Amino acid sequence: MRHASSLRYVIVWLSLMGLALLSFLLSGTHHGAFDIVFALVIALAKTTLVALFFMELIEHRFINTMVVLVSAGLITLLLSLTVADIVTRHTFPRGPVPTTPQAATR
Amino acid sequence: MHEGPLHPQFEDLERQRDAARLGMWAFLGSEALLFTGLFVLYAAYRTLYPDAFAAAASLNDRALGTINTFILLTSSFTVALSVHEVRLGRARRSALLLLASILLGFVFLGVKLTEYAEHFREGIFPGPSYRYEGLRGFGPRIFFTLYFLMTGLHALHVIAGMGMLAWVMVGAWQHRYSPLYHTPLELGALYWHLVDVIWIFLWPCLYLMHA
Amino acid sequence: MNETLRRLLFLPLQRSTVAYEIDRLHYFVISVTLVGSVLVFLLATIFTIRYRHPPEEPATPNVQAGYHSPAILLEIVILAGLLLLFLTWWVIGSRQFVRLRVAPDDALEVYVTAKQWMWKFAYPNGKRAISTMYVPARRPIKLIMTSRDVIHSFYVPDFRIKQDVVPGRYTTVWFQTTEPGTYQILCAEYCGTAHSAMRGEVIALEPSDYERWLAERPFESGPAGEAYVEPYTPEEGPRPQMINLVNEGQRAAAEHGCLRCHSTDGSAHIGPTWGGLFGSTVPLAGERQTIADEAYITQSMMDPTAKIHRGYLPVMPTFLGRIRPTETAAIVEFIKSLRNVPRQGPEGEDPGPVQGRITP
Amino acid sequence: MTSGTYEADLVGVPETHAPTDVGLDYLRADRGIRSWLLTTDHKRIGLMFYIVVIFALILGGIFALLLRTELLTPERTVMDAVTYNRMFTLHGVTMIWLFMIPAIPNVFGNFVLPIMLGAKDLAFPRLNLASFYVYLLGCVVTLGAMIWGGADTGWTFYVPYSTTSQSAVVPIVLGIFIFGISSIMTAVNFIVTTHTMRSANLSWFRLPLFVWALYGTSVIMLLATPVLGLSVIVVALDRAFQLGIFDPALGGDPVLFQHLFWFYSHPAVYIMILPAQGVMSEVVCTFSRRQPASYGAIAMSSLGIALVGFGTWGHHMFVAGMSEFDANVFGVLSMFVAIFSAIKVFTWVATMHRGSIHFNTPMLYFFWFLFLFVFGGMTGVAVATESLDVHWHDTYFVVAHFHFIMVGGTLTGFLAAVHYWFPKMFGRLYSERMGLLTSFAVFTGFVLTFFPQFLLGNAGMPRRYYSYPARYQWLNVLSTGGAWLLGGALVLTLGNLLVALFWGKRATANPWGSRGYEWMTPVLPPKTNFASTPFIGRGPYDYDRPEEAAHA
Ligand code: HEA
Ligand code: HEA
Ligand code: HEC
Ligand code: CUA
Ligand SMILES: [Cu+2]
Repeated sequence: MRHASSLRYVIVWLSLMGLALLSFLLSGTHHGAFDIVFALVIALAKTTLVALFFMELIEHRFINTMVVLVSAGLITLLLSLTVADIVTRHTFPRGPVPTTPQAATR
Repeated sequence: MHEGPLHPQFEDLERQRDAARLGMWAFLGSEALLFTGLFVLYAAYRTLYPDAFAAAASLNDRALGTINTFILLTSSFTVALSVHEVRLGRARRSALLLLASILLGFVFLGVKLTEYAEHFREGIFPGPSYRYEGLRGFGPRIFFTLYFLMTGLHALHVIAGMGMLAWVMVGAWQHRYSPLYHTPLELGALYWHLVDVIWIFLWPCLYLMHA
Repeated sequence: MNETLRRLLFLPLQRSTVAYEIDRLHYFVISVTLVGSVLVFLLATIFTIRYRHPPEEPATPNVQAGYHSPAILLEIVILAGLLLLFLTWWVIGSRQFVRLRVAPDDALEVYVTAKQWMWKFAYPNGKRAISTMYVPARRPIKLIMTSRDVIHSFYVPDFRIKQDVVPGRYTTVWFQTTEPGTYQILCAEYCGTAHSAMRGEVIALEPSDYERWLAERPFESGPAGEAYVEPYTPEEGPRPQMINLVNEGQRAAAEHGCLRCHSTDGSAHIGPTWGGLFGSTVPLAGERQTIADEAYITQSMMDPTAKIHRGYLPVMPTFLGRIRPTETAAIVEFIKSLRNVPRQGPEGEDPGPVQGRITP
Repeated sequence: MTSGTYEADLVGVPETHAPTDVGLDYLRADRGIRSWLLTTDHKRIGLMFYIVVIFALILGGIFALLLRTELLTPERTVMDAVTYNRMFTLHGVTMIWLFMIPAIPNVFGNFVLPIMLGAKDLAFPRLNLASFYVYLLGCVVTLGAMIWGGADTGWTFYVPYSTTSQSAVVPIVLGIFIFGISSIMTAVNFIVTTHTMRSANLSWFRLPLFVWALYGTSVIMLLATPVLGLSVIVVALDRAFQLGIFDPALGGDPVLFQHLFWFYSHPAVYIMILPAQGVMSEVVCTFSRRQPASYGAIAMSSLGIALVGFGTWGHHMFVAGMSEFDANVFGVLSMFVAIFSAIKVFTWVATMHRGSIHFNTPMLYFFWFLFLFVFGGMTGVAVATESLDVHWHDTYFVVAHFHFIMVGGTLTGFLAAVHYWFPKMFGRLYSERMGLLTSFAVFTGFVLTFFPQFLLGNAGMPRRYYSYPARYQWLNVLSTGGAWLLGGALVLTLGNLLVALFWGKRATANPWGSRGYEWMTPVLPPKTNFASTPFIGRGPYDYDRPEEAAHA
């Protein structure tokens, strides 16, 4: 297996730094709900770069990519269904603060 | 140029290397799910206390967080280069690059510690000891408990990663690895990149999405 | 038909408006389960007999592989049918579920507080009750529930309703009884030592009786409201009988031997006196303290060593499983009624244990 | 076709080779206690797991019998409430983490997986040994905690009870964390082995079905276990430092813990059933002397269960205060995951069609499995029906559901495996008559124990109840009687096997006339399984080939 020149790593590194800078700058100004979207999209882009080039998924056997895809799918599942519960719960006022033994000793 | 040991259960070196890589990837998947537990708590509580979380995130120093991001990205880069170098047969250079990565790891931890120290000085502690007057209520307290859990667990991984890199650095320096055999170095690098990737997500969650 | 199936399956009475409907789905699902598993088992048995290995043949005969496509087709059809069946259950079940969760607008609201190990009820007019909830029959009732400590679950088998009661937030459940009667409440989420003793009752009264009950003096200002005490057992059938809770508590305390160790007049004894106990601040072993509220008193009966009154020996036996939940509530009411009895220690403090009588 | 062709297919495998080719068998290859304790031989590690796992089963069984004895009468019978509550927690923890999760994968998976792949060992033999010791450490920690006083939270550790309970919760959850590490190690090893250690020519679709089941199991172990580890560690930290992450008094949401816990624990139930299903696939093909009716269907539904199973955790939380929306999503996904199990069941039954059925003990266990798993599974679908679960949740109906699957399914699968691979593991034959008899007794005891619990649940008796209203008594008495019978039957089963272990008839290499790869090794496989890497030229269920040919 012969490898690309070190130039490739430099390019990836520079793009990563660029993306990080972009993310930082974007966070200085506010875009409402898009704050989160921008931040996450950029984070995903960076992850893809790291995984493909630094971690060399692009050259490894496909099964390694498969591990990443399955994990990512499960992470999304766990995050989305848990958050969905909170978002769609009946909006009762939060209850009175209970007096658990723990709280009592504080 | 040596090819590394072939363990008796394997038929050839290529399979042995594939096995090691896949094993590492599987382990990384497992690690990712470990962190996901905390990310789920973060996401859920952020949904419950959106404003408090945003306000609490502003208490983190965005500049320091960003510097740390640059540091980790760069250390990932040097680690990737070191794998590249060993493949070109320049093991000493590879070892030096690893040394650079480890040093960057120390810098990262140092920055993290100053941040912790600053927080403690202000009274921002995890759990019930939280007593920062500027921001009270449930939300900020949960935010910072999660902040310490997430960055703490991440720091543990940074330390573990540095240990691994140090191990392979010694190996590289002693020419234990060759272009044909450098699996341990590759695995150490993979682990370090995972540490980087996790930080890539911690950083926006804990620093950027602020009020 | 309904009645036969209900008895066959050991289901409780159907005493809420939704119970019958849910049971119908229950019959459907359970009969498919039974028939399905028996069919599968029978089929396997038939194959075993039909295709038994003939003893005279070699152990591993040459069995041909080929499968006829009709068989595969059949399997696909059966599977599709099964999925359709499951999805039908889901559709019916989830619609019923949403109905169970969303109370009608005109429902009467009762506030429920759960704590280890008792149920407390509060009515919009300020009236309160412990362990026994009175409601008008045939009217939708919405319970707005929260917990003071850990998670509990409000469960009335006769109504087919259950809802976890979570600390820190409100959950709701609703029901509408079909006729007056007494229905058991069980705690269905494990909540500690006396989880299984955390029972109570719903008493559905004729609306007119309910109005009368509601108009009586609110529970906490007087000695006590009136309560129906006998625990409900279906074999006995309802035996409505109104008893004064405080008197019942006194009787129960005597019967279970509490008064061998506890005085009611504020004087010293083996255990702390009950005079003036309720609402007082109790010093606990280990430099802690607590307020003597219903929860503390209940806990003292069920798990006496959990919190030890400072200066006393931990000799009180647990009464968990020995006193009925309604008696628990009655004893609590009895102790409450003694809240103004002066204590005979210095400065009206707790007089401390009697000396020289360590073992009861 | 001549037998010569097939001889070439299985180079290095057949018994016709002189023993010197392959060395001594694995039991005799090395001697001395060190050669066992420090072995990296997957077969020996499997046996070490075997011993510990059986002790765990007996311990959990003793707890169960004590529980049942207490439930003979509505109030106190032999123990007080505090003890009872600790007892069911210990029973659950022991049965799940000490016994069931490692039982089939780590004992039988370890033993036969490399052989089935034509490999000399697992990809990481030392990791395998480490997995055993980590598991042992977990046992020591948990058992220590039990002696310490045990926890009284139930195996589910729901907060805020678990963060406030006065019992030894921390050491128990620490033990569980350690078990988690062991699980992950095994999972990595199995996944990598299946991918990279297959002998040349052994394509994915020639893998024995047991391997597919283990593969699915490993995927779940790998990706679900860390979430459990995290949630129990948070509980432990919470207790140690009062972090209050889930503490409602500090604004926390206890239901979130349930999400995390069940994200592991629902998939974990498939960790428990998939290997048993794998065993059943082997058993039914061997004893019907028949190819599986559809190999692809069984193999793919193992993966289907593993993946879709991740999306159904919320069905444990219908009444927990979760939103209706989530309840509906989890409800429908539960319906889909059930279909994969149905596919397997139908395929097994179809496999028997036109087979040549031998009625040995493993096959009898397959029969019990078929009935109990289908019934238990269908009651799973019943409790996944949201409105019905409202009545059933946390009643004995649920207890009956999961014992039907875990005892009637997994334990039965374990027992089938115990008998099926007994000749291969120990080179002896057990008494078939006693095997069949004890199997009948196990089934009778089982049904008597757990069928009444369905009715108890219908009648509304909640679980984790130390005392119960008197109207439930007679069903409880039945159940307790059944439990004693079941316990006795299991002791007899064990006795039969122990007798066989020492005095049983010597077995031949392939007493069942199976075509599975593992049966092509000598009576007792040699230490490295094969002299040289075998070339596997046929499928594991090729019963349509002449005996001599397949056997070489
Ligand atoms: C090995 C363990 C195991 C397995 C495999 C399963 C399998 C399933 N389980 Fe079970 N379950 C548990 C162990 C298991 N469960 C445990 C331990 C608990 C309690 C946890 C606790 O609270 O302590 C529990 C609780 C539990 C609940 C929560 C109940 C409650 O607390 O209120 C639910 C709800 O949906 C559920 C559903 C299911 C479903 C849909 C399946 C499905 O996967 C079943 C699929 C199988 C089939 C469907 C059978 C095959 C069908 C056929 C062949 C068709 C038959 C033919 C005809 C009908 C014609 N389970
Ligand atoms: C693998 C899982 C498993 C197994 C096998 C069992 C087996 C049994 N269980 Fe268990 N049970 C659980 C998992 C399991 N259970 C779980 C998870 C819970 C929930 C806990 C909680 O609420 O937190 C539970 C709860 C539970 C309860 C409810 C307690 C309550 O809610 O109050 C009851 C009550 O009857 C019960 C009874 C039994 C009985 C009688 C057996 C019998 O089948 C036991 C019979 C076994 C023996 C007596 C051992 C003898 C064995 C041998 C001699 C070895 C043989 C070996 C070979 C042949 C190789 N169990
Ligand atoms: C063997 C003697 C004995 C008997 C019988 C007994 N108790 Fe007690 N009880 C004690 C002692 C001693 C204490 C103080 C130590 C402690 O807190 O456990 C106590 C404490 C209490 C307390 C807490 C009061 C406080 O000031 O802390 C309550 C309430 C209580 N008991 C109720 C009961 C009830 C109700 C019964 C009967 C059903 C009963 N006790 C029977 C000995 C007894
Ligand atoms: Cu309250 Cu169980
Ligand atoms: Cu489940």
